[in-house]
Amino acid sequence: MMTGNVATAEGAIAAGCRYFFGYPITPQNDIPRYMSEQLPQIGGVYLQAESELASINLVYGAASTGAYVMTSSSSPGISLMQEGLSYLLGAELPAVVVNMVRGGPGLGNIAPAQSDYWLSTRGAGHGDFGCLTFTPDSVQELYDCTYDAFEIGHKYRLPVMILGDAMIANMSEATRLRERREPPTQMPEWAVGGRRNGRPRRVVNSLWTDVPVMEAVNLRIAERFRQAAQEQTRWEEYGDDRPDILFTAYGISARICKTAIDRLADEGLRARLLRPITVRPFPTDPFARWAGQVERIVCVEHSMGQFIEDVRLSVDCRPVELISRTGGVLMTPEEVIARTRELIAS
Amino acid sequence: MMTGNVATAEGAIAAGCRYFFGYPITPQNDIPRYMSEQLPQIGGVYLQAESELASINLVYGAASTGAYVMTSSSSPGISLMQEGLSYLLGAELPAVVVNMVRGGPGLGNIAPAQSDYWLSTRGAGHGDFGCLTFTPDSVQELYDCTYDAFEIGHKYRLPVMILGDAMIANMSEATRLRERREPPTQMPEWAVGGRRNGRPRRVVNSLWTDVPVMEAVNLRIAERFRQAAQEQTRWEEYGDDRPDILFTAYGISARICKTAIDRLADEGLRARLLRPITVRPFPTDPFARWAGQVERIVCVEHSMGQFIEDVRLSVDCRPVELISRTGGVLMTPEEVIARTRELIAS
Amino acid sequence: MAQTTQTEALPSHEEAVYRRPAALTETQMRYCPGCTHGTAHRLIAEVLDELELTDRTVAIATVGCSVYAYEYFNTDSVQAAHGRGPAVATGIKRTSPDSIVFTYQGDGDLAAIGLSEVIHSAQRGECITVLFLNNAVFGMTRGQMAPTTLVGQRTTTTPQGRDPKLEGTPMMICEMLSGIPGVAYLARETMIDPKTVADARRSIKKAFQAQADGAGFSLVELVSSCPAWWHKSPLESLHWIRDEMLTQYPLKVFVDYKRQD
Amino acid sequence: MAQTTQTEALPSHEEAVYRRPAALTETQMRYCPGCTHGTAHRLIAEVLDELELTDRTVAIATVGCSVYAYEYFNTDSVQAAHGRGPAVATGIKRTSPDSIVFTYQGDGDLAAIGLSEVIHSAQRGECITVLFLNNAVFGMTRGQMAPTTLVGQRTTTTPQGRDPKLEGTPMMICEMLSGIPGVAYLARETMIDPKTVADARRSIKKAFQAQADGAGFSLVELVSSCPAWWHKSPLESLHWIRDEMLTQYPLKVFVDYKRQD
Amino acid sequence: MHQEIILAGTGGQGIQSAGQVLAQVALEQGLDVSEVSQYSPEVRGGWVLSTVVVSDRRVGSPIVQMADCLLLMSQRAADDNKGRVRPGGLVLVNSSLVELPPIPEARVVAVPATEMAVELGVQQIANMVMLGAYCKCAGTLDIVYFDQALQTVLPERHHRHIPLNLQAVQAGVEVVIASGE
Amino acid sequence: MHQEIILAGTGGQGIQSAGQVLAQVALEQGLDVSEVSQYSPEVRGGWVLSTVVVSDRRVGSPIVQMADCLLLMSQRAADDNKGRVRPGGLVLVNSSLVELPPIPEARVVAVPATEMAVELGVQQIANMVMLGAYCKCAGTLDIVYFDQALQTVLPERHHRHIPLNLQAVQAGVEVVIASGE
Amino acid sequence: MKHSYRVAINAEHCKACGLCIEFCPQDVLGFASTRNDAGFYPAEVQDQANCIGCLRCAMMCPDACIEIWRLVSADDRVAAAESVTR
Amino acid sequence: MKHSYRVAINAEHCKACGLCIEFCPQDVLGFASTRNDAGFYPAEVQDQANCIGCLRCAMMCPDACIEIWRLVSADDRVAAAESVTR
Ligand SMILES: Cc1ncc(C[n+]2csc(CCOP(=O)(O)OP(=O)(O)O)c2C)c(N)n1
Ligand SMILES: Cc1ncc(C[n+]2csc(CCOP(=O)(O)OP(=O)(O)O)c2C)c(N)n1
Ligand code: SF4
Ligand code: SF4
Ligand code: SF4
Ligand code: SF4
Ligand code: SF4
Ligand code: SF4
Ligand SMILES: [Mg+2]
Ligand SMILES: [Mg+2]
Repeated sequence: MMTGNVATAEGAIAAGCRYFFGYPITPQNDIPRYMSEQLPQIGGVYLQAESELASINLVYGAASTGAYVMTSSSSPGISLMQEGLSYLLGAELPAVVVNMVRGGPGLGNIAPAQSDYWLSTRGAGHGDFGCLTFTPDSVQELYDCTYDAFEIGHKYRLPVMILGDAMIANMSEATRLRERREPPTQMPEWAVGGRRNGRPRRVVNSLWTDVPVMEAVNLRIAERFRQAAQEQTRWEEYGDDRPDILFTAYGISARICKTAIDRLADEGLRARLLRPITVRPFPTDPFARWAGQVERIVCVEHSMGQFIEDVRLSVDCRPVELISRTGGVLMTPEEVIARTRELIAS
Repeated sequence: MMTGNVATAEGAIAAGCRYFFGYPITPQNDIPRYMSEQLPQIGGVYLQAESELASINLVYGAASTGAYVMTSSSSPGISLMQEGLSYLLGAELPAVVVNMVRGGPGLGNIAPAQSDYWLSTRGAGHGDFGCLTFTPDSVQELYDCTYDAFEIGHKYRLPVMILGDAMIANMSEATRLRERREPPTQMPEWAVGGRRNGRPRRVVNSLWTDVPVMEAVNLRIAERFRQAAQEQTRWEEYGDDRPDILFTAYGISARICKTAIDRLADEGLRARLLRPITVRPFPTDPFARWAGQVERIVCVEHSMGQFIEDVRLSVDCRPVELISRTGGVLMTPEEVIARTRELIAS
Repeated sequence: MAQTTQTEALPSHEEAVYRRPAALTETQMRYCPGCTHGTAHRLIAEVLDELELTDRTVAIATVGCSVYAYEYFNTDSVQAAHGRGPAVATGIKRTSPDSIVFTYQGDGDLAAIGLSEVIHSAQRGECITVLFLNNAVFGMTRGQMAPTTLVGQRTTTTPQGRDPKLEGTPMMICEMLSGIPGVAYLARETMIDPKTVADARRSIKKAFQAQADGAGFSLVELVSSCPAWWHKSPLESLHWIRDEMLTQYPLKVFVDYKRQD
Repeated sequence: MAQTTQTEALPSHEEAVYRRPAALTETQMRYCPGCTHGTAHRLIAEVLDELELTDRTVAIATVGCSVYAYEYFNTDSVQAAHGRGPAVATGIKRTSPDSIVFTYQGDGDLAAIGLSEVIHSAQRGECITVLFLNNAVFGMTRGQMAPTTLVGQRTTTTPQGRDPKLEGTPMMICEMLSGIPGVAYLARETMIDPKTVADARRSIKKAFQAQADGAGFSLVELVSSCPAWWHKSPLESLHWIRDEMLTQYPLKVFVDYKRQD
Repeated sequence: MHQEIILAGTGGQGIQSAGQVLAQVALEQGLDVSEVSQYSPEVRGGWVLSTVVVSDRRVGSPIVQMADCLLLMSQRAADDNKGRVRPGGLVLVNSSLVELPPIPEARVVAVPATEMAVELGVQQIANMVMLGAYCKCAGTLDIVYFDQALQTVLPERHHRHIPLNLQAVQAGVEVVIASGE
Repeated sequence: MHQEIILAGTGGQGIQSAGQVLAQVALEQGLDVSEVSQYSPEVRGGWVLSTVVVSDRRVGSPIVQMADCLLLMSQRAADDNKGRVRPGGLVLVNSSLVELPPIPEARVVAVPATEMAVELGVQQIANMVMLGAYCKCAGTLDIVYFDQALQTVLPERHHRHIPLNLQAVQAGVEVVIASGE
Repeated sequence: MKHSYRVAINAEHCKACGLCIEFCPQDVLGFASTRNDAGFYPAEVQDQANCIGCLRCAMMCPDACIEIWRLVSADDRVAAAESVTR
Repeated sequence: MKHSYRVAINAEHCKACGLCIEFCPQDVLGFASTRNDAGFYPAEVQDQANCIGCLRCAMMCPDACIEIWRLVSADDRVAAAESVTR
C-alpha cells in the first residue's frame, strides 16, 4: 500500500528514471521527499531547484542528453513551467511532468481539483501543442502511467503530463509494483553530450527563423501526436452494457462516478462510465460509438466546464450535460446521484 | 498613420493608462519604446521589468491599487505570465495584457502567428478561467479595443488580453484618435493603498483554504464572465448577405479572408466572413444563426486548429473545415482561395 | 514602546506598559508554538504604530507559513505570488508613492524562487521595505531544504544533511545585497532573547524610517526559528539559532541609515 | 596559440602562426561589424581547442544576439530559453558529468531575466562555465536598457538617459557573486586591444580549466561592445568601453583558480 | 462488505498511521481499500483526518462524507466531526480526552485510549488501542492481521515497537469486551 | 484602384520610411492604405522590406506576395525579390547599386538613385528619388502630397530636411521623364 | 518609586511555547493546569508580586499574548505629571 | 632569424569593421576597393612585406577572418628542428 505520490515516484524509478528536478509544493511534496531519499541510493540525482522555472529548464537540459527525467508540481508551479514546456515541445524533447492539481485560480487552496485540464491539454505554453496527458484514477494507475510515460515520451519525443489531483496524490491503495528497470543504456540519436568519437555535432533547438522550416517542424511534431493518438489512446469503460446514461469523467471524478453508477444500478438506473485514461490523445472513438446509443450523456468534472469541451467535440452533436463543482470542493457519489436525478427530472 | 504597436500604446494612454511595466520582446518592442518616451511626459510611469514574471507581478501590484495598468509581450513572455494571470483572476483584479503573437513553440521565430489562441482563451494559468480576449484586425481596431479594455476590465474585474500578431503589430494604417482621457480619479472600493481616513482595511487575495468560499469566489468570477458575454461580445460580418460559404477568422486571418471574399465574389462565389472581435466571450449567437443557412463553414487560422474548436462548439453540429498554416507562415488571399476551391472540389 | 505614551485619564489606577500593538488585528496567528514568525509580526506592528505609519501601509503577504499575514497586520494588504512580493510591492509603490509598502518573505520565498525580484528591487533602490525571515527551511511545505539551509543540516529533502558538493552552500542574502548603491538600510538580526529582540526592533524601525524618508530600499533579515521542522522545542530552537545559525549568519548592520533632518 | 604546435610536414614552406580555431564552424557569424561578440566566440573556441575539450563540450546558446551561437561553435549545442542557460547547463552536467558545459549569455539574458539561475548555479558550485557578455544594452531587441546600462546612458527605453532614481544603478554581477564559496574562477575582462584580448583569453582558459578539474563554478564577464545600439563605430565603441564602461566595471580577477596538480 | 471509517484527531496523535494500519489490515484480509489522510494547513496543533473505505469489491469513490464508523481522538476532532456518522453507525470516542454528548441513532463506545496507552508506557499508542476497540466493535476486520500490517506500514526502525503496538490493539479489544458493549 | 508595392533594400537605406511616406501620400490623397515593414534578425547589414497596399476601398489583406510594383534598392534585395512582380508589373531599380537581368513580362525602369542622391548632397535620400520615379511611372499617386506626407511622417527635428526630400522626389520624376520611359 | 505591575496573558491565544516563562527573571510565570480551547496549557501569572515590569516576557512572546500594566496610585501620577512639567 | 609572413583575410566573412587595420602597428592592412557579397569593402593586405607577424590583427578581428602563416625556408626548418632536438 502506498500513496499516489509515492506510487508516482516509485513508478518513475521503476521505469528507469534517475533524474528528478523539482521545487516543493503541496499536495505533491511526498514525490520530492521520496525521490530525495531513493535516487542517491541508486546512482541517480535528486536536485531541488530554486523554482519551477528552474525545474523545467533543468529538465530541458537533462532531457537534451536523452536521459529519463521527471519533475512534479502542482497548479501554480505548472503555470510557471509553461514557457519551458513550450521549449520542450519545440525542441522535440521528451520529459515527464506531474501535476497534482489543487484548487485555483491564484494561490487558491490545496484541495483536490481538476481545473488544469486546459492548461495541460491546450496549454504547454505558447504555440500549437499541449502535452500528451494521462489521467489516472487510482494509485495503481498512477504507478503504471508514470512507468509507461518515459518510454512513450521518448518514442514520440513529446513531454508527457501525469494529471492527478490532491486526492489521488494522497490516497493510499494497494499497488502491484513491477521490477525496477535500469535506465536505457543507449542514448537516442538526437541526444547531446559532446560529439565523442568523432560523430557529427548535434544541436537541440527550437529557433527557426526560416518560417517554412518552422512549419515543417510543427507538422512533424503534429504527426507524432497523430501517431500517438493511434497507438496510445487509453480509456476504461465501467458499468451497464446497455446504459441509458453515459457518464464521462476522469481521475478522481471517475472514481466517484463508479460508486454512483453502482448505487444507481441498485436503484434500477442503467448507467455506464466512459473514462479517458489519456485525455490527449482523447478517446474520441468510444465516445462517438456510445453517443448514439444512450439517452443522455453526463460529464462529471471538478472544474467549471473544461473537460466537457473535449467530450462535446467527440459525441457527434449529442447534447452533453455537466455536473461540476469547483475550487476544491469534492462531490460525493450521493451528490452526483442527486444531481443526475435532477437532470432526469428536468 | 501609425503602426499597430504604437496604436496600442496610444490607445492605452488615451484611455487613461499611466502605468506600463514590460520586458522587451520582438515583435512588440515599439510599445515599450513609445511608452518609455510618452509616459514620463504626462506624469505616468514606464518601468522596464527584469522579466515578464516581474512585469505581470508589477502589474498585479499596480492593479491592486485600482490603477489603469498595462503590460505587453509576445508568446514566450506570455507563457511566463501564466501564474501571474491566474493570480489576477483569482484576486479579481483588472489589467490589460497585450500579446503580439509570434511563431512557436519554444523560441520559434518573430513571424506573425495565431498559435496562442488557447493560451489566451483557455490559459491564464491554472484554474478555471481565461482572459477576456479581444482580437482586433486593424490598427484602428487595436487602438479602439485597447482604449476600451481598461474600462471593461474594471467593470468586470477581469484581466483583458489584446491578442494581436506580428503582422498587425507592425503594419501602419490610418488611425482616428480619440481625445486623451485623464486617468479615473475615483479609486474602486476594493483598491488598496493604505486605510486612509479610518476606512476599514482592504485585502487583495486569492487564497481561500475554506473550499466552499473558494467555490463561491469562482462562481462570482464566472458570473462576471457571463455578464461580460452578454454585454461585451463583439463581432463583424463582411461580404455576401446570402452566402454559400461562411468563412470565419480573426485578426490578420480575417483581413486575408476579406480580400479572398472580394475576389471570390468577382469569381461568382458568394461568401461571408464572420469575424469575432472578442473570442472570449465568443460570439456564439451569430454562429448559430448562420450555421444553418450556409453550405459550408470554413475556418481560417494561422495555427493548427485552435480557434476552430470554439467555432465547432458554436455551430450546432454543422461540419467546419479548416484552412490553416503554422509556424509563422502567412497565407495570401490567393492561397485561401485556392484551398477553398480544393475544399469545394473534394 | 508604542503605547506607553498613551497615558490614560488621571482617575485610572493602571497605566499600560506594554499592549498588543494596534497594527496587529485580534486574529490569532496560525504559527506553531514558539515560532518566531509571530515575534517578527509583533515587532513590525510595534514599529508601524510607533512611526504612525499603520494607516498608510500596505503589507505584502507572500507564500510560506506567513501567507496569512494579511489576516494579522491591521493594514491594507495584498497577498502576492510565491517569490514575487518585491515586484508586487514595487507596482504598488509606483502607483501609490505615498504609501508605505513592505513585504514579509520567508527564505524559500525570497532566496529561492524570488531571488531575482528582491535583487532587482534593491538595485532599483525601490523605496520598499523587505522583512526577510530566514529559518533555514521551507516551513509551510513541510521542512524541505532552503537556499539558506546550513551545511550538514538534515531536512525533508536532504535526509543525509545538506551536502555542499551537491546542493551548494547557504545563501548569504545580506552579503550579496550589501554592495548595491540603492540600499538605504540593510541588517541581519535575530530574536532569541530580549536583547536581540530589541536590536531587531531597532533595525526594523530604521528600515521603515528609511522608506518613509524616501531614502531607498531597506531589508532586515531576521534569523528565525522553525521548531516544527527543526524537530526541536521552542527554547532549543533559539539555542540552535545561537549556536549554529549565527555562526553561518553573523548579526550585522550592513548598511546603516541615518535620517537627514 | 592553439594551432602553432601543429607543425606541418617538412617540405612545406609555410607554417601556420594563427588559424581560425577548429572549435568554430565555417559559418559566418551574424553579428554587426565590429561587435565583440565575435571576438569572444573566437577566444572561447581557441581555448576549447587548446585544452582539447572541443569534443566533449556542450555549448548553451541563450537568447540575445548570440542566440545562433549553436551555429558557430563546432560542438554539441543546446539553445536555452531566455535567461535559463545555467539551469539547462546544470541539467546537462548532472546527467552527463564528464561533459564540459558552458553558457554564453548577454547581460539581458544573465542579469535581467536570468539573474536567479546564474546565482543559484554559482551558489551550488555547479561545475559549469558562464561567459557573460556585458554590452550595457539589449542588442537583439533593438537597444533597450539592460540592468548593466550606465547611469545617464541613453537607450531605446531610456530616451533621457538612465536615471538612477527611477531605474537604479548598473548591476555588478561579478561583485555580487564574488563572495560565494562555490565559485572557482571569476573575472571581468574586456577585448578592446591586443593586451586585453590576451587577458580575456587567459581568464577564459582558467575558467574552463576550473571546470575540467571539477573545481566548481566559473564565470568570466566580458565587457563587450554594441556598435549598433551605441550608435558608434566599431573603434569608437572600443574607446567608449575604455573611457566609460571600465570606470563602472573595473577589470579584475575576483576569484583566481590555480590548478592543483 | 463495504465500510467507510473516519479517524479524526489532532496532529501528533498518529491518526494517519492508524488509518494506514487499518487499511493494511483490510488488505491483508483480502479486501480492497482506499485510505486518505488530510490535515489542516497549520503544521502543529491542527486537525488530522484519515478516511478509510474497505470493501470486498473494487473501491470506487475514496471520499467519505458520512461514515459507518467514526473514531474520535481529540475534543476538537470530536466537535468538528461528530455529525459525520450514518444512522445506525458506530462512534468510538477516546474518552480520556473527549467529552461527547450522546449521538442519536448511533452506537457510541467510550474508550479511555490515552490513559490506557500511558499505562502501557507510551501515550502515542492510544491510536492502536482505538483500532483494537474498532475491530472488536465493528467485527469486520480480524486483529490477527495487525502483526503483518504493522510490519508493512511501519518503517524498519520502528519494528521493535510492534509487540507494544499489538499489546495496545489487544487492550482495545479487551476494554470493549470488559465494557460489555 | 488597388495597387500593391514592395520596397526592398538593405538596412540604412531608409526603406521603412520610404514605405511610410508612400503610404502617407496615398492617405493624403484619400485612399486607404496598409504598410508593413519587415527586417531580417541581424541588426546591421540585413535586409529590409516595406510592402504597401493602396486602394480606393478598405484594404483587406495587407500581405503582399506578388506586387504590382517592385522598388529594388540594393543588389541583395534585388536578387532575393526580383521574382515578386506580377506579369505586366513595374520594377524600379536603383541602378547605382543594382545590376539586374531583364525580367520577362515586366517593365523595368533603371533609376541611378544613389548617384543622384549623392549629387543632391545626401546619399540617404536615394529612397525619395525612387519614390518620385515610382509616382511618375505608376501614375497612381500625385507628388503634390509629398510635402504634407513628409511633415506627418518625419519627426519634427527632421522637418528642415523636407525641402531636400522634395527635391529628390522631383529629381526622381524628372529622370523618368528624361529617360523617355 | 517602586511600582507594582499586572501581567495579563491572553490564555486563548497562548500556545504554551514557554518562552515567556523561560525568560522571566523573576519566576513570575508558569503553565496553567487547564487546557485552553486549542488544547494547550497556557502560561499564567503565578507570582504577580514578584514582577519587576521588565517586559521580557512580552518581548519574547511570539503570539503577542502578553500585556503589562503598571499599577499607579493617584500620588504617583501627580508626581509623574510634575516631573514632566518641571 | 628574421621571418616573412603571409596574412590571409577571408574577404567574404569580413565586415569591414576596420579593427585589424586600426591595430596593425605596421600599416600592413587597408580596405579593398571592391565590395564582397555582403556589400562590405573588406580588409585586404596592402603591404605584406612590412608584416612582423605580431598577430594583433587576428586578435582583434571579431569575425575570425584572419589567418597568418610564417614563410619558412627549408634551412629555417632544419635549424628549428635541430634547436628542438638539441
Ligand atoms: C509557485 C509556487 N511554488 C511553490 C509553492 C509552494 N510553497 C508554498 S510555501 C513554500 C516555501 C515556504 O518557505 P519559506 O519561504 O522559507 O517560508 P516559511 O514557511 O519557512 O516561513 C513553497 C515552496 C507555491 N505556493 N507556489
Ligand atoms: C521570455 C523572453 N522574453 C524576452 C525575449 C526577447 N529578447 C530576446 S533577446 C533579449 C535581450 C537580449 O539582450 P542581451 O542578453 O543583453 O544580449 P545582446 O543581444 O545584448 O547580446 C530579449 C529581451 C525572449 N526571447 N524571451
Ligand atoms: S512550520 Fe516552522 S516556520 Fe512554519 S509556523 Fe511552524 S515553526 Fe513556524
Ligand atoms: S546589435 Fe549590438 S550586440 Fe548585437 S550583434 Fe549588433 S553590435 Fe553586436
Ligand atoms: S515583566 Fe519581567 S518580571 Fe514581569 S512577568 Fe514579565 S518577564 Fe517576568
Ligand atoms: S510566550 Fe506567549 S505563547 Fe508562549 S507561553 Fe508565553 S504567553 Fe504563551
Ligand atoms: S600580424 Fe601584426 S604586422 Fe602583420 S598584419 Fe597583423 S597586425 Fe599587422
Ligand atoms: S577585423 Fe576582421 S572583420 Fe574587421 S575589417 Fe579586419 S578582417 Fe574584416
Ligand atoms: Mg523558511
Ligand atoms: Mg546585451
